[in-house]
Amino acid sequence: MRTAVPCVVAQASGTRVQAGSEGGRRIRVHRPEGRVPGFRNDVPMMTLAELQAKARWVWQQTLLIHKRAPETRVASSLSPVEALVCLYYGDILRFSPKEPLWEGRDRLIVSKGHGSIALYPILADLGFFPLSELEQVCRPGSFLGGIPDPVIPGYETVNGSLGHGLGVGCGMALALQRRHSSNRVWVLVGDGELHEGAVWEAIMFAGHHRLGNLTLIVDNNSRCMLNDTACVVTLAPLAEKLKAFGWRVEECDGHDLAALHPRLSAIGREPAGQPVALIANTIKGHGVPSLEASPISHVLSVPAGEIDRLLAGDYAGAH
Amino acid sequence: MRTAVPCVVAQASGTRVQAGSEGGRRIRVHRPEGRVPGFRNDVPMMTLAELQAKARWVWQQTLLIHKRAPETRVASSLSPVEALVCLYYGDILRFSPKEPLWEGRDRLIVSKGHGSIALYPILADLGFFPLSELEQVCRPGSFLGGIPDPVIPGYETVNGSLGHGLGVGCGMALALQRRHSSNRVWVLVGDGELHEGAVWEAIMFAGHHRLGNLTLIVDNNSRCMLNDTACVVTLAPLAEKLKAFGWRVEECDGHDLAALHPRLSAIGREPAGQPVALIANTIKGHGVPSLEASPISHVLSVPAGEIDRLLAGDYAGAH
Amino acid sequence: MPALIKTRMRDAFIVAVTERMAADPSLIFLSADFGSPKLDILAQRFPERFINVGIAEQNLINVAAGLALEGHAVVAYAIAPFLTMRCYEQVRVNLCLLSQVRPMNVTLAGVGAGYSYDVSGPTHQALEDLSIMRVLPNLGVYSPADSATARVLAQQLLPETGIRYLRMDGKELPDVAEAPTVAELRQGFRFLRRGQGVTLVATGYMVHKALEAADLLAQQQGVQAAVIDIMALSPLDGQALGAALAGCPAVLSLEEGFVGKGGLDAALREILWPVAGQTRFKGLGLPHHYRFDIGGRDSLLAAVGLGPEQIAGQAVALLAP
Amino acid sequence: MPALIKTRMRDAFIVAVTERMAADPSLIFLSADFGSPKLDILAQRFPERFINVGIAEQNLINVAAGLALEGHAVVAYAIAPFLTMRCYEQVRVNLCLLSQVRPMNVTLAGVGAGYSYDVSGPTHQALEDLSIMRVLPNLGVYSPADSATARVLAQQLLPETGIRYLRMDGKELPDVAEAPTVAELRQGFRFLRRGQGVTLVATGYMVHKALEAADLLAQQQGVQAAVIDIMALSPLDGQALGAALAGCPAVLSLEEGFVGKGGLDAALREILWPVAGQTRFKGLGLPHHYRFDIGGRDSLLAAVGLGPEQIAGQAVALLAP
Ligand SMILES: Cc1ncc(C[n+]2csc(CCOP(=O)(O)OP(=O)(O)O)c2C)c(N)n1
Ligand SMILES: Cc1ncc(C[n+]2csc(CCOP(=O)(O)OP(=O)(O)O)c2C)c(N)n1
Ligand SMILES: [Mg+2]
Ligand SMILES: [Mg+2]
Repeated sequence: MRTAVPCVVAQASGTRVQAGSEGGRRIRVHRPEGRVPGFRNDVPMMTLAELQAKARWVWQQTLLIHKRAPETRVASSLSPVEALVCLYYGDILRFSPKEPLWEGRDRLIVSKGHGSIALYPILADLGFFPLSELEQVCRPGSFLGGIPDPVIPGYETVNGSLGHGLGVGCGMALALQRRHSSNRVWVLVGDGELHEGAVWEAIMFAGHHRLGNLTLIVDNNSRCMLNDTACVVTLAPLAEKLKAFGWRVEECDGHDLAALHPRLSAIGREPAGQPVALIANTIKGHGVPSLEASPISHVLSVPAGEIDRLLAGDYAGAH
Repeated sequence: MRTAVPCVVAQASGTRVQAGSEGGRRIRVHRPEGRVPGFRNDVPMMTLAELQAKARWVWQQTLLIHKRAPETRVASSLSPVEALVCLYYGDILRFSPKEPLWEGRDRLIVSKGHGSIALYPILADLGFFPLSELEQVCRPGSFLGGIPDPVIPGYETVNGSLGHGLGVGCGMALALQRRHSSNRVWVLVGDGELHEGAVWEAIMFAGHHRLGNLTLIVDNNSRCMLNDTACVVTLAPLAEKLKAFGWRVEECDGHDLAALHPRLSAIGREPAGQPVALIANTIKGHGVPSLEASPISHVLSVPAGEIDRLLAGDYAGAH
Repeated sequence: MPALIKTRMRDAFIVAVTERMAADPSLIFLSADFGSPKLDILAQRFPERFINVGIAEQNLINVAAGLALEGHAVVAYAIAPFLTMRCYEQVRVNLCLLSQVRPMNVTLAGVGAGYSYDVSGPTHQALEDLSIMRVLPNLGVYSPADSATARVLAQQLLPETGIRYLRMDGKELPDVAEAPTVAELRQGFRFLRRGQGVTLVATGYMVHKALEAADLLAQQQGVQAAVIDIMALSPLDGQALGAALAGCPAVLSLEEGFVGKGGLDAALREILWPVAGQTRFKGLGLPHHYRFDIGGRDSLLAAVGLGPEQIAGQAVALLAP
Repeated sequence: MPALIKTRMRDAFIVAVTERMAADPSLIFLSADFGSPKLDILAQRFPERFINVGIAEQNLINVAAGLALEGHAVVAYAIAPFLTMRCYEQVRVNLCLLSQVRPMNVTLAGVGAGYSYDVSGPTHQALEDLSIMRVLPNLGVYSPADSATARVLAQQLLPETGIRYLRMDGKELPDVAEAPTVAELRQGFRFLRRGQGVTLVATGYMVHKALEAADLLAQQQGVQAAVIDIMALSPLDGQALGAALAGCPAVLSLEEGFVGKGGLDAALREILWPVAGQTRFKGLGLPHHYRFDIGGRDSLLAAVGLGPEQIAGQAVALLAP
């Protein structure tokens, strides 16, 4: 069902090793054969290098969208690139581009909606909507706004107001559990978003109900809007907090696909007796020096000239 | 400034040892002489036995109020009796009955307002209002309602809606800190109240700002309205949760004055570098067998006859 | 008139929900740690479909939304002021906004209309809810006057896609009439009494006061007041109501909520505007402040001019030449 | 008319707050992780009195309440829909209710009136706030149309005991007039243009549209429309406004919020009711649903019939015999 993947920006090509391979070791990514009849995200198995190339492409596209639509929150959208690439291309999330609300899908709630513009190129690439739509972001008539909404195929819920996603995800996870579905619910939040009390109500609820089919990915870029989260209202020690609420907690570099992908992939296939949180330690404005350096990167735009220079340069070395 | 203490119910008399004494050892309660000029709660120093007698009196009065006004939440109001008695009679809280909003007072926010009817006899006994008012609870024209409000001398804030007190207390503590006041803010909450996300916003805020002049007393009677908190949405492990938010946590039997008073007293006099929580493990409906036994004690009333029998009997042995 | 047996709306509602749960295995009941003996029966009969989310109204709504997105019909039950105000933005975003894009079936069932929790103080009184819930798009706002209405509302609404708020009284009340018909529910109002001269247009508990006032008017003034029971503020068929009021020289609206703040009186002023020259209108409701004083509900209402005698007096004044 | 320099209300407001902080050492500024360059200046100048409470609107209000009880004047700053709706019950209980008993001084400063965050989608649009904030007792509700008004509102309100909500636009706008006088602020409205035939009564951004519509009416129809700027929905001196509108044959209200839901149009209908026979009235505002479509604010407004031409057309229609 997937459309071909046209490349708006040239992709780097890599040697073919299987996704999830770390260093030289080959780790086969679990393919949930037969788990759900009609598993539809027939993305070809990717090597780590291919995943990295895809991440680079998504990063580039995110910058290009921002160049055309400077209203988009670029720094916020660059930190979760790798997590989203893992989920969609790393054989983790089950989805169906031509039938976005396909019953057999895994549910991804992008609670930090403002910081998920990186998902636009991914959804377009996978065929949820035409790639040409990426040219229209924030333009009149487009459905791709500055903050994504459920009118976009592939988005489950209303985004923009922080702190809602995990509670809604709890309701979904409960429903899936009740009908013994093997589908999972993934919720992506920002670290600052964890200031919201509503999130802790949901964390408590999920822990109590042992929602093992629920995964929280914290895009832990350590900044909220006006400053470092540690300076505003600290979340440290975050892992201890979540554990004290009955969650299993994992933590890793959120930009290192070799570390991130196996974690997400394992979470996605292992049945858990409790909800799982992955703290993905990331950099806000990843790969854009001016953003990485500023505590108020959240509200910064990247000038078109700087984007051009960045796209001409080397992404991996940018930080 | 304090009025004499008339005894509506006969008080047990005890041998004169100083408050805070545990077993045979004599521990002098710290008297904050000169800390604030005009420290006004000139309650005479009490022995542990006197404190116990006072607690018994408050317990009896609470039942008598409930007998007259069955709308009051009696089970909820019996669990914090000893904590309130310690604060008011144990030389811990600074207050001024004739000038309830005296600048030099310590602030007590009774966030679990519904479950603080036990404070009515205390405030009356101390002279905040005439003891005769206790006859009027829930009657037209009285200011003593089923849920106390700040129209009652001695109550700081609006109560009835759960989850507000700690956040308001944070604001007060911040203000006191800013003007280098030695006054403290005490907030009394129910365990179920900790379900509210707003409380966790405040817990996070207090931890971040190291509000050492803020103390949270959790009346941990392990029940909310419909059931045991552990069955509804568990709070365990509560101490770990609070610690992970930067709080110092203490825990003790909330009915054992010999254990409770020294804790509260120490918290009240030791300057802390972080907010302090005391988890007072209590029994909902303490001393009333029918309430103690029922998971829905919250909504139960105690029939007048049972109250009469209880008041004739022995309180200490009731559970 | 039915017998004066007093019942609680929430009981009638919960019994109807229990019946519906037997018929619809998708229906889930959520409570924010709020209950009653009838609810215990429901919970015991359907332990798998009764979930107490704890004292967490925000999460109550969010979990309801998630379940609804997965095809469950959901009832979310709590004390009215907390259900409407503590989680207002959750209702807005995850129910009203989201249900504009994705089909959802959620019934917000709140107990404690107006002053019904009279000894619990202003935090427990629902004085703003009619106004603020009416502001939200894609949300039905229902305000039954009696158990019979609450029951048929439950029967009618629970099977339907949509989001709605049901404002229920906290006290035992007699039924004001036979259960409304489906057609009456659909248009949001019904006549309880036909009359001439003045029409009392009331909602919730004030319907009872309106009936008492109408009795007084008949006995003392010989005025046969018409009484209309507003069962829904949204959707309320303004055209039908306007037509029903056409030619009526005087209309009094009665609500147990702040008056002049976008509730029933505002709805009526809009409906009556075209005939404002011919029809006299006055909105009665609660004055714009909180009350800390204690007293029975009827004495609280009398203190703000909403006793039956006072209502009758207002009607007489409105009719005066 | 002042020059067409465009400024942001929040900047004018924050500059005025900064000045006030210099004069009043009790004034504390709280932000729910929401800022601007002008706020950076304030924060740098008064680091001890600028506190970012994080993305926690409930706690924003509660901390503000605690500080206010201790004698601080407090400004609480956030995005308008979150400031009003995410913590509605906190505002109700700990500000509106509590300040009825204990004196408090808190200014809720919200940015993003109406559609001003046009590309951020409906969660960021403040469409309900005028209606729902007007419902709360003991709360001032201010809706300035320009920076000059926002500035004097700050100067006027910050020293006063009380709780108030200030609804500020998110976009750069020209001033519509010289700053209002204190007397005008106290009565809540002012004439921007005198006229005859039709009066456009607008608030916030719609004041700009009203002025444009009045220009069109003058140019194209020879109608000199009067324009009234509603700066406060509470307190709004209804008697003075009624007197000001007396004899006016047609009144159009204009608000960037849901219409027919207890906002400006409801306030006007109540004020105009006694003269309803003589005065034609129509309330214009946003239709009762959310919008996911993207577009500049003016195109969003035009799409719902609130462009200047459309307003002028409505005025003409209202005047038609
Ligand atoms: C309820 C709510 N409050 C405030 C905002 C404004 N806001 C948008 S993004 C943001 C910062 C988010 O920080 P974080 O959660 O860490 O996300 P990041 O962008 O860093 O991934 C804020 C305060 C909002 N969108 N919703
Ligand atoms: C915001 C809010 N939600 C719900 C309620 C209804 N309610 C009153 S007391 C109570 C149970 C409280 O349990 P807990 O906090 O443990 O206090 P306890 O009475 O056990 O001390 C509930 C749910 C309320 N008062 N406020
Ligand atoms: Mg962040
Ligand atoms: Mg408890």
